[in-house]
Amino acid sequence: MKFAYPRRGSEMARMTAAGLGLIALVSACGATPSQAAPGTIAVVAAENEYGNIAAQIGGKDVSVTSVESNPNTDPHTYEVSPSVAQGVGAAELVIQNGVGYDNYMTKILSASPSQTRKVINVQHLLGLPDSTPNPHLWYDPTTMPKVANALAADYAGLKPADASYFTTNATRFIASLNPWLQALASFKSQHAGTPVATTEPVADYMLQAVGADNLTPFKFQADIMNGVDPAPQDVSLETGLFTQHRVKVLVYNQQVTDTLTQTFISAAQSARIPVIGVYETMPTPGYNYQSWMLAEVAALQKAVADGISTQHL
Amino acid sequence: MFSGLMLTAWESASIVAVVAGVVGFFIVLRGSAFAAHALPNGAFAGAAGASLIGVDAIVGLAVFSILGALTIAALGRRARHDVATALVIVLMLGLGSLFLSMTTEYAPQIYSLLFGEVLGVSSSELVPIGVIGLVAIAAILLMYRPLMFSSVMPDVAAARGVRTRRMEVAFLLVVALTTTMAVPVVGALLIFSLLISPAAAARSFTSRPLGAMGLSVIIALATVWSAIALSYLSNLPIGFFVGSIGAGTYGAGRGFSAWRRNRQASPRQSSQTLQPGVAG
Amino acid sequence: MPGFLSPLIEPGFFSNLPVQTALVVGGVVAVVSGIVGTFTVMRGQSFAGHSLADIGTAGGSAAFVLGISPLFGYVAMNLMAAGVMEWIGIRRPRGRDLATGIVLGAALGLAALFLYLDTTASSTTGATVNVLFGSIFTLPASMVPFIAIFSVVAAGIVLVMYRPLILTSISADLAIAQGIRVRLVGIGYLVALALAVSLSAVTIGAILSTALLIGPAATALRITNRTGRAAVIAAGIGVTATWLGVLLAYDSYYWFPNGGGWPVSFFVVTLIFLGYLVSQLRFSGRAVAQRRSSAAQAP
Amino acid sequence: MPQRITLDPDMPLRARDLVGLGIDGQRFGLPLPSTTRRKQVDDMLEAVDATRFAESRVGNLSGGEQQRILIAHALISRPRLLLLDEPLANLDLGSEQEVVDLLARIAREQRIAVLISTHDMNPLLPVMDRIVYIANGRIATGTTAEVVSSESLTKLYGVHVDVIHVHDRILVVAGRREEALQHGDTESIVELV
Repeated sequence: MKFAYPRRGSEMARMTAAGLGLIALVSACGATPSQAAPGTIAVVAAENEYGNIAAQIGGKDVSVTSVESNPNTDPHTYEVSPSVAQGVGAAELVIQNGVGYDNYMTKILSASPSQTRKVINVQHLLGLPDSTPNPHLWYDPTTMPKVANALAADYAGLKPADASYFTTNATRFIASLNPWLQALASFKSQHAGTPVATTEPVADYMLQAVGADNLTPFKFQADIMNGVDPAPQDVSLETGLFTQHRVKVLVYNQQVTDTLTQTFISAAQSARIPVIGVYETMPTPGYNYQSWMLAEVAALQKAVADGISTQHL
Repeated sequence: MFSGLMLTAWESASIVAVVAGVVGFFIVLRGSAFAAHALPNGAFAGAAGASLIGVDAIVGLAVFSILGALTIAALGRRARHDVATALVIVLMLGLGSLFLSMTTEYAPQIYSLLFGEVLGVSSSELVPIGVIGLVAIAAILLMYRPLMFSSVMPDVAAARGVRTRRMEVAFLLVVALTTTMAVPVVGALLIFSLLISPAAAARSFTSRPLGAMGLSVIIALATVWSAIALSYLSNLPIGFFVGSIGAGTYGAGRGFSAWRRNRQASPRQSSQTLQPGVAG
Repeated sequence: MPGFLSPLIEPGFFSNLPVQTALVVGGVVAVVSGIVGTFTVMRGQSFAGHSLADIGTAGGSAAFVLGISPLFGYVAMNLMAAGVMEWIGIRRPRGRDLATGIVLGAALGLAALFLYLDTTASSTTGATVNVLFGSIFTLPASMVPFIAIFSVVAAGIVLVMYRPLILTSISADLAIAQGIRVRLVGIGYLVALALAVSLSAVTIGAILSTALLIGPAATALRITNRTGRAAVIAAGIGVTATWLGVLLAYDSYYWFPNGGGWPVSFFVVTLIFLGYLVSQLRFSGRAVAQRRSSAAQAP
Repeated sequence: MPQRITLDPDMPLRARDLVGLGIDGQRFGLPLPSTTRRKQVDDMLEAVDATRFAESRVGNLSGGEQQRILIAHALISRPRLLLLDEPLANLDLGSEQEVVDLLARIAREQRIAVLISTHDMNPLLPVMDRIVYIANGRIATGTTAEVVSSESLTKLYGVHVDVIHVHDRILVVAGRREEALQHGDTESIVELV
């Protein structure tokens, strides 16, 4: 039996043309890679919170590119574009989080080996093992002072003439963290042991720092973080935290809003429990690391003290 | 566009494209599209398992894709192939969900295997990729005639002494090998596109089997190269370009054969008029 | 709860709200998948059935770009994909799988694009990831009416087209001779499949969607030769596997001191696979025995 | 050769390639270009009168053309016996006659025994030498003239059968059709030597 498809050819041609048109259209919308200013140290940061600090310590001597700079980006599904890869290849200093959080950076670094490039891996800097369950190290108040000093030291190695400038910047940066540290301390003194619920372990280090009591089992947080279906007991436990008013606030990952997270937000809201959306990457514009962290604590303070939700910073 | 890092990306993607073109020719000929989807996708569970017990992801990929290939072949003995393949892919992914649930560490890097990281291939990895690729191509070329025979007329081939069962197992193992090599480079989703679209398009343009295989390699290379170039210019994901160029070339192939059919009243006449001097 | 069940069923199983929802929704999805899946297996379209779950992710991620519910993105994308699959090629099973492959490849490319737009333009989920494993225990109540509507429509299409569907599945030529519009039936069937798969992929994830669509139906078609009975048995197997899987996932929470439970998709898939293996061994054994005895009786 | 082989029209395979598979399809390695091999294929194509569509895609050929290519495929390995299961099934009258003539010619020219199983022996009657006629669980063997006669077929079927000669053809007509059809397992094995 034979089949003939008249007109198919022209339809196919039209489809092909339409497809190519679409490609051309979206190609035109694409971004162009940014170039480092001449005479400065080219720095690439995997996450923009590290990029922000790298810029504060380096000041006039560095030009920083952050790979994940959009607060709406979900770092979990990040795919490297050629311009980023090229930027990393040309960078003199690369700063990344580690703990598998930015595995793509590890891969690209090994794909373009360099003798002179300095790499700050925050996980290694803090001496953490690969099996560290919670990769969101930048929420830990003890992390960034060490990062700042490491940056100053590496910059000094790259540009010894300005070594003292970098050290001064690092000292100034560490001092500027004080308002945040004070806010953490004051929250801890007023509200230590506040019961909270979370969806993912994004801000867990901060919650530990303020002495909050996170009633959500870590296994449940890990399941959501890893995209696996959680156990029914954990789900009903989590829902029970809201319906039985056992927690004062729900802290969820603002950057991963799916039906699952939405379920718990609605449950919290209908129980009139305030919710806080915390960010995995620094919201821009208008924030630097210090003011962002301060804003997160302020949101927590407002939620616990006044019952006000903060979904967006 | 051709700096050191990009050069490695070009090279690794080209190796993958050549292997995909050759293996894909037989995947399309044998109608094994589902297996070509199931093995790379299911092998991702192997990577999850590997990270759980702390070995290299590629070991998990290799173990799972080979076990998957053998299970498809074993189940396919008694039942329809598509059912066997569907059951194997869900079983593999189910195990993947168990492995992921057992790790309390940060695991999403496993998911990067779905999309691959063609820009993250280091030049030292090129050698193993190239070697596995060569083995896969050599295996296909070695099996070329019996594989072709058993794909075209399985019963006749069996009567003429071709071990069609063994051919099937051997071919699935080559697909597993391709999977192991290609998934870390281009990801499970892309390797599937590269295995199917170029080969499907190629057979519209030529009737010669070896010609179609060669053309499939050429189309695969062209697809990958233009996808990387377009991605470089636009900063959009490579996967999008591979997928849409693949569908585009297939559409062009279908359009070409429809046009040829329209132009020639009947294929018999055409062979008379087009090849007057072939008589032997 | 009767006393003898207590060693099998850990306390609180039936009073657990997520478990209740999972039992109800999982049961509905299993029934619809069983009915639609019987024809999927008969028509040799397992690949299409599985692919639609993956293809839907492109719609899901597009829905996030547009800011609408992912379920609608799923349904729209799957209906479109089903149409293109039917349009490209239905001539032979091989050609059919190829058409599915082409559509799947293109859709995965689109998914990559939409995911990229998601991550740059608006808020995102790990859409592919969540859809892969789904989560039957966190279904929002607002989804239940949609689930009910889509199930009724999907099962309804299959039941309305029941007889022509059987005929076209057995032999397209026979069906044409009887005046059945084969392409129309094919489209109608793919629409039912697209709806069923969207529904199950969004609610319980892509893995379980394929497992419930193909596994129980393949097992049922081993057990019986009659289509209607096979659909009923498939639905039964699907429901049993889903409910047992939910129970095991619940129980497994208490198996290990720090285990925290194993995922339900693992249990359901394993149960379905084991059921299929048992039916393979048992019923192919019986078929061989029958063949032998009939051969012995022959003069 | 099995009764029914479906060849996919999308398959990139020329008639010539399919015949070539008959030489060495079971062997490993690529088919190396060789003039003797090519000549062998060309001769075979010539022998089955298929040269004019040798370069065409095999899936696009008509049923009769495909059948010729398949016969060429089977013959090229120089068998001493060619077994054909219903080679005339699904062919139109013209192609049927072409294939019958081809088989008769090949049997003579190449000195090959051709054993054909068929339900319909009418097109083969002029060319076949010996028949094994199976009906009703009984067997009749002999030359065409011996087996295809009213007496022997009537005995075989237990129903009156007429063998009618029309022009140079022989027609077999069952007396009471419906009864003969009840014994649906009639099959003749026809041998051309």
